[in-house]
Amino acid sequence: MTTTTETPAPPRNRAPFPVHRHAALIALIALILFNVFTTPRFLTLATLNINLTQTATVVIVGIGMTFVIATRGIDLSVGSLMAISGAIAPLLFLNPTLGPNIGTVLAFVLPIAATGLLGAFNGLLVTRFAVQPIIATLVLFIAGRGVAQVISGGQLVNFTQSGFTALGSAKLLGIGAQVFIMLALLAVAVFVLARTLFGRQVIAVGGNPEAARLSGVPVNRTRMLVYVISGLLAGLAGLITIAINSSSDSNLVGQNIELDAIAAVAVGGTALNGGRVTMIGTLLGALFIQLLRYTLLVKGVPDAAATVIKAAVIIGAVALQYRRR
Amino acid sequence: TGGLPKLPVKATYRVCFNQSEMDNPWRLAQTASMQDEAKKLGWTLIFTNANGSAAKQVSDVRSCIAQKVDAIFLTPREEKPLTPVVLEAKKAGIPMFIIDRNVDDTVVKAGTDYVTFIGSDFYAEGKRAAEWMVKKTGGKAKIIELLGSTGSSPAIDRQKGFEDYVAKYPGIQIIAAQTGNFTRDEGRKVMETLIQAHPEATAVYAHNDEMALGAITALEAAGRKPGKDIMLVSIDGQKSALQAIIDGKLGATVECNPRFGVKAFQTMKDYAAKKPIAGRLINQDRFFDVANAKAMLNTAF
Amino acid sequence: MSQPTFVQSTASPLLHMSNVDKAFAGVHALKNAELRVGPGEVHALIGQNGAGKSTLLKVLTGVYRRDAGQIQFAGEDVNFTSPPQAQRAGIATIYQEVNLVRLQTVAENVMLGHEPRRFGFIDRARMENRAREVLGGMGLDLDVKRPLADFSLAVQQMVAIARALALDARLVVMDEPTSSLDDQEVERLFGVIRRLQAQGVAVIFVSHRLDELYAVCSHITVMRDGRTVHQGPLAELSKLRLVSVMLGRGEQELVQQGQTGFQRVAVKKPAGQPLLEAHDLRRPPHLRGVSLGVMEGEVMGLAGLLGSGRSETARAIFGAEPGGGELRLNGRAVNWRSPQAAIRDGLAFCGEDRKQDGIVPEWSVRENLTLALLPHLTRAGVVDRAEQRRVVERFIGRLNVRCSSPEQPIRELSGGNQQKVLLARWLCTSPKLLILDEPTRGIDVGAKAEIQSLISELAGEGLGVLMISSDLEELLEGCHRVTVLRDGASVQTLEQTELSEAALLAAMAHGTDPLTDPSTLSDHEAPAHRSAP
Amino acid sequence: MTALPTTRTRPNPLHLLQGQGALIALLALLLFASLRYDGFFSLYNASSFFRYNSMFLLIGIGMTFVIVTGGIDLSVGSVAAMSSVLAALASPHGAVAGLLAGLLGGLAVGLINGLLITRLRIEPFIITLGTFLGARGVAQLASGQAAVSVDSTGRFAQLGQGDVLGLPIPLLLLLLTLLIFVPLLRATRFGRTALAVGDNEDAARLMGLQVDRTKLGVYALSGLLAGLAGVILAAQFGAGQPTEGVGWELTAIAGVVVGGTLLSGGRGSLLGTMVGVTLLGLVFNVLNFENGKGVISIDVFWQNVIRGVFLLVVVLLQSRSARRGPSS
Ligand SMILES: Nc1ncnc2c1ncn2[C@@H]1O[C@H](COP(=O)(O)OP(=O)(O)OP(=O)(O)O)[C@@H](O)[C@H]1O
Ligand SMILES: Nc1ncnc2c1ncn2[C@@H]1O[C@H](COP(=O)(O)OP(=O)(O)OP(=O)(O)O)[C@@H](O)[C@H]1O
Ligand SMILES: [Mg+2]
Ligand SMILES: [Mg+2]
Repeated sequence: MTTTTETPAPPRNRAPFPVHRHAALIALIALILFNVFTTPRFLTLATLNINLTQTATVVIVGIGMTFVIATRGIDLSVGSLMAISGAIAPLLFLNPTLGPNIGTVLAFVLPIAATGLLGAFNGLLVTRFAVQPIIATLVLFIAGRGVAQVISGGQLVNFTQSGFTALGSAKLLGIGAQVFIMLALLAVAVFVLARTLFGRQVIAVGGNPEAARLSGVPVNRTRMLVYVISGLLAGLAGLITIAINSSSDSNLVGQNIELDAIAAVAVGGTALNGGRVTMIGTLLGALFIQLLRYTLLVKGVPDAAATVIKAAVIIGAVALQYRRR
Repeated sequence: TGGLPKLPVKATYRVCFNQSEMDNPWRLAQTASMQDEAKKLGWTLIFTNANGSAAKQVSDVRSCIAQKVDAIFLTPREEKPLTPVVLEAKKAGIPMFIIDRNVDDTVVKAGTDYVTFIGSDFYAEGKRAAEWMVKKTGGKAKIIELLGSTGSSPAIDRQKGFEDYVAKYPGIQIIAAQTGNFTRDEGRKVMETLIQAHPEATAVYAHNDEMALGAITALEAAGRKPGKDIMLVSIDGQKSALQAIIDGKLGATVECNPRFGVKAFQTMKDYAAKKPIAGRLINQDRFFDVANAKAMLNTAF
Repeated sequence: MSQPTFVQSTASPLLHMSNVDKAFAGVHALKNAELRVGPGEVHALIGQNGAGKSTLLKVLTGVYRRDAGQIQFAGEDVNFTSPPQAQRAGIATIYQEVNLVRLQTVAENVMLGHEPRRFGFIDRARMENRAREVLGGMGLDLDVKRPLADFSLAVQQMVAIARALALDARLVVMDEPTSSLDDQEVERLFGVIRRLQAQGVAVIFVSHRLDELYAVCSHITVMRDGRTVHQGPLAELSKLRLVSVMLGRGEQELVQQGQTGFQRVAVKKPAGQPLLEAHDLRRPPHLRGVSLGVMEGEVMGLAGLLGSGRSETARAIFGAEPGGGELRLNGRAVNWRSPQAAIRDGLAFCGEDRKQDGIVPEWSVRENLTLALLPHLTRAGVVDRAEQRRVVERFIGRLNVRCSSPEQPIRELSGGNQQKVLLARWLCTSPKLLILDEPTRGIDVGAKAEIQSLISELAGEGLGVLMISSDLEELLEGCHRVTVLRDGASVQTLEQTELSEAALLAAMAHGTDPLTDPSTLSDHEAPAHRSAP
Repeated sequence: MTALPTTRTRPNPLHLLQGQGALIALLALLLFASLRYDGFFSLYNASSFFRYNSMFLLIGIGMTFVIVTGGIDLSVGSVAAMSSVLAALASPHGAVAGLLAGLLGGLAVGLINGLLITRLRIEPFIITLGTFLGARGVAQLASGQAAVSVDSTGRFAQLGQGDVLGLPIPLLLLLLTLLIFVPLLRATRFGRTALAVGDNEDAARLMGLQVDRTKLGVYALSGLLAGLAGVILAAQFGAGQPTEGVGWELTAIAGVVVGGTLLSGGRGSLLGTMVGVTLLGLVFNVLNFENGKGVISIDVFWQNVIRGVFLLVVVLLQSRSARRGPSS
């Protein structure tokens, strides 16, 4: 009759090395090794500095983007917000009535506050008016650059205000200041996402919004906040960009950065439809894309071919993360 | 098929200016010059901005044709795509003036399809930059070239003008050429990388001033001394570039004057008055270097 | 090793799956599983939550690829790699969670993929007629042109069944088709199954309700831990023996336990304070005057037919869809506009649709379990990991959740175990009032008894419980009182002394049949719209 | 027994307008413009409007198919550019060769998108972001980084510049496409499956629908139509343009959404997309005419602001009516 068998504990084979979870890291290491062996003068402080400084703004914007994407959103307006903060700042630190000191301090505070507010506007559209994020932020993507141009009269503003430009030119141990800002923000973001109530709620909202709501997560407030964070960080990135160049060009500051940031987030391993989020991944993704660009430049690959190679490599790096079911 | 459309002599006109893009100081100066002059004359200027799209620019021109303006000033985004609409304007009886970049003159002809072309000679600009470079370096240099936007006619012609000239000097070598898209930010980023990969470089040729200014930032950050151990030449002649010459960082810049307003509208008035108009009006551009930069500073855009 | 205990006499079975293995990330879900179904047979497939029933069926239909084993269907070796292949071969499947497309009409849901066509274009009129015909054959008269989302979960389940019927299959697989149906609809379904049987179509029927198996099935396969532990005619197997085989425990051990796990009789009706009072809750068109009260330490039942507004009542109280009416908690008037507010005041709500409203699929058991408690595990905004781990371990143990570790993603758990984690999510917040919407839907007998006894235990400790259930037995044995809803209004509250099956049915069933009267089901703010961003 | 008030929607004239925020806005804008500007309602303006906007409308059709499956196709602008180059290169071999080259180029990228998305199961956003870059690179490589003239002796240019029965050929191509694609979405198994996939992909899979094949199909269609847009681009402007098509994907997506298609998938309307894309294109046209009035000269930079605000207004109109509107 029925054999009533004792149930052996299901054998737990150890899963093989999870390549998909470290795809960005593996890709980055591979690219570094490639350069170590083929690019002269690659292992220098200068190389490190160039690549880190050039990635800083993308990573800073990417941190905000990661928060937004974690809630299943997307923020196309970041580039325009950078232009707005970049357009406001010179009005403050070049303003003779404010004086250089007050002006400089205000130039750090007000533009970022303004873009934070615009982030809140994005959030409002997404939460109150239930507009899909890609469209909600498309509004400021278009209008925001116009606003920046109106603020600056479309003119390129040149300046040499050392207090402010230090943001772009100061160095510590041979590494630019913006790199340290980036690393500090990243550390905070990693902590927030992994360890704080807000961070967990962000991920819950992305994982299953209705379940989150019924479990007492303030879904709308959470989504609102991620857009504000994204706005604030874009504002800061805008300031860094103009500080490095000692000039503010509202037509160009932040152009196409949303694509770079989204690509970094995706290559890093964050899922665009919620549930899987990694902040470090965003850093690795951004570094990978930057190093790829560096490599193609150093190797003298012409622009057109470089674009094709970049596309293929990015898709390949993302594909590594997806296991077949 | 008949000649050019007629233009009556009037006190004021309604004219279109179809700009191709508005994303750099040069374009801004060009637009401002057209708008200021129209205001001074008391004319109505319909301004359109194609945001860098040739197709949209065609559609902009067409909306001007639909409004039956008196004349159209077109600064074509690209040569070929804007050619068909030149014929459409002619068919609608609206005289057209081409500014800055040209249209494809194998298909449409100045004097029969459009009135005239007013602008600079990009090839000559590249050549003038090369002449200075050869003279300054004594015919021995390793050059990094910062190209303009891929595929744009100034980038193509400025590259060709320069490279054709230096080809005659075996001591001059172009060791890297990459695009900086005519912008300061990209010019800087590309130069940061290139100077690190090619520390042996002794000179830089940038297709416009913005990229040259970005390159200066990058070179200084890399510990080089622009103007001393590395020579730079560029094109455009904007005020901040002249300032860089005065500061000893930029070697020279070839002017490419964006101030078309006076000349463009004067040409139109001449055309209405039936004066003969040449098919090609080339600007007399200046050349700025340490000798004249200070004096010319206030005349630059 | 488990040997089939009974070799079927049928010479050539319609379906024969043998030695099937399937592992997910190294964990075996199926090991040497076997399933043998004769033509025209109604075959019960039973086992505890996580025993591997759904997995076995998904291997059959090509949703999952098996690691080893053979499948013969209609005398041929088959290897379906995708559901369409199985469908074409004549296997129609109703999967465990309702899997239909909610924005499209009922007719389309029934006919998608095999619509009647004319010159390559879908012939809408014929398609709708065919859908109406199939539904009519099940005794349902629905407006087939309305989007599926307009109908309740029960109707959706019936539509899923209709879809399977419309395929004219030789084998219909039903994975827990009755879990969201009430007695009336279950009867209807049985009628359908018997007709299929008469037509020579075989049926595989999965259910945790043993009575249902005995009502329609002729043969049975019992699974435990991914293995087939018994197969044979059902009539030969007593209920007690069946449960004993399924759980792998001795029969004596089981005799001592009752039908459900409730111990209501042991705990006298509490003389506690009224904890929650609701008066005249309204949220047209679904709620049109619901009044009820829950005492401390009381299990209050909420009964009604499908679509009578029970879930809606729960959601209104919890602030998920706030409506009009008065609410008092401990005598104090409250007006929760969001679940967050209700939770802060000590409420908890475990909803009926765990896939849509419950789990965060990518998250681990640990994170899912503590989602609602998170604000309390937080110091200065930072989550206290150690405390979190302690809570998780305690509740995994207490509810006997089967998972490989607290870090296993919840989507990998079987349905019943997911439900336990969700229950734990709320219990760990130590609520004052726990609202449970169909807490034991889709839960095996063992786990069901565990959950039920847990509910009793908690009520004994002073927790107020408001329990929605379609299982009359559960209501009768588990509740101190039961409020009955009909058409969105409360019609009667039965005291403990008045509780009987007859009394409940009488209160619930008066009036129209809600399934066939479209007006009672009509609904414009259907769930699809609510949850769409 | 209490009878519940039936909540069924009765056909109500007001209901017909609900969910039609974009259509109302379009009609209002047309009325306003035709009263205010001379020459706005001229045949010339109308036909040149459609000559240009037919490209976006075509892309919008493909995008609608992609979006109803819950996907997105960011590559369309680059694909159009690439196809314009391919068409121009092939045009010396005849109009048909040019047309085919453009179409096949677009189809190829669409197939690559579809294959990568269904095989690797990567989000469409990422894959098409990749081909957005890739197709642009191919366009530049194939063109030698400069515009490529189309053959001016053959009939190829007619595809963009010609008229038949007084209607611009691009518009006719668009109408022809609609004639095929509207029934394709509404009344074929492919179309219904596409909607089902967007509604609930897992369910569609378990229902035995051909999910992967359908997804492959919609991306192929989107690529094909972007290719057709590229052919029109080359023919109309006499040149294949490797740098053209920047931002077209966003225009198309905005038009699709403004037209009432759910970005999350499962519900969509091609005619709505036509209204949406037309509306967004009309804003440029109207702004140009307004400047021509010479009453107020709208500063260039304000034009961007106005466009953004206009999009905002239409989207808000649409989102409010969508929430109130009937559920079918
Ligand atoms: N996609 C998956 N990934 C990992 N593990 C899985 C997956 N699907 C099922 N499992 C595991 O396989 C085992 C069998 O699950 P299955 O869903 O088949 O159980 P079941 O018998 O249908 O249970 P229930 O009665 O609760 O529906 C469980 O331990 C479950 O955790
Ligand atoms: N979450 C919801 N949002 C909006 N309407 C709903 C929701 N759930 C159910 N409905 C609709 O409200 C009416 C009442 O349904 P409700 O779910 O409250 O009844 P129920 O008695 O709980 O039945 P069931 O057993 O199906 O859950 C039904 O017509 C149903 O279609
Ligand atoms: Mg199951
Ligand atoms: Mg319910």
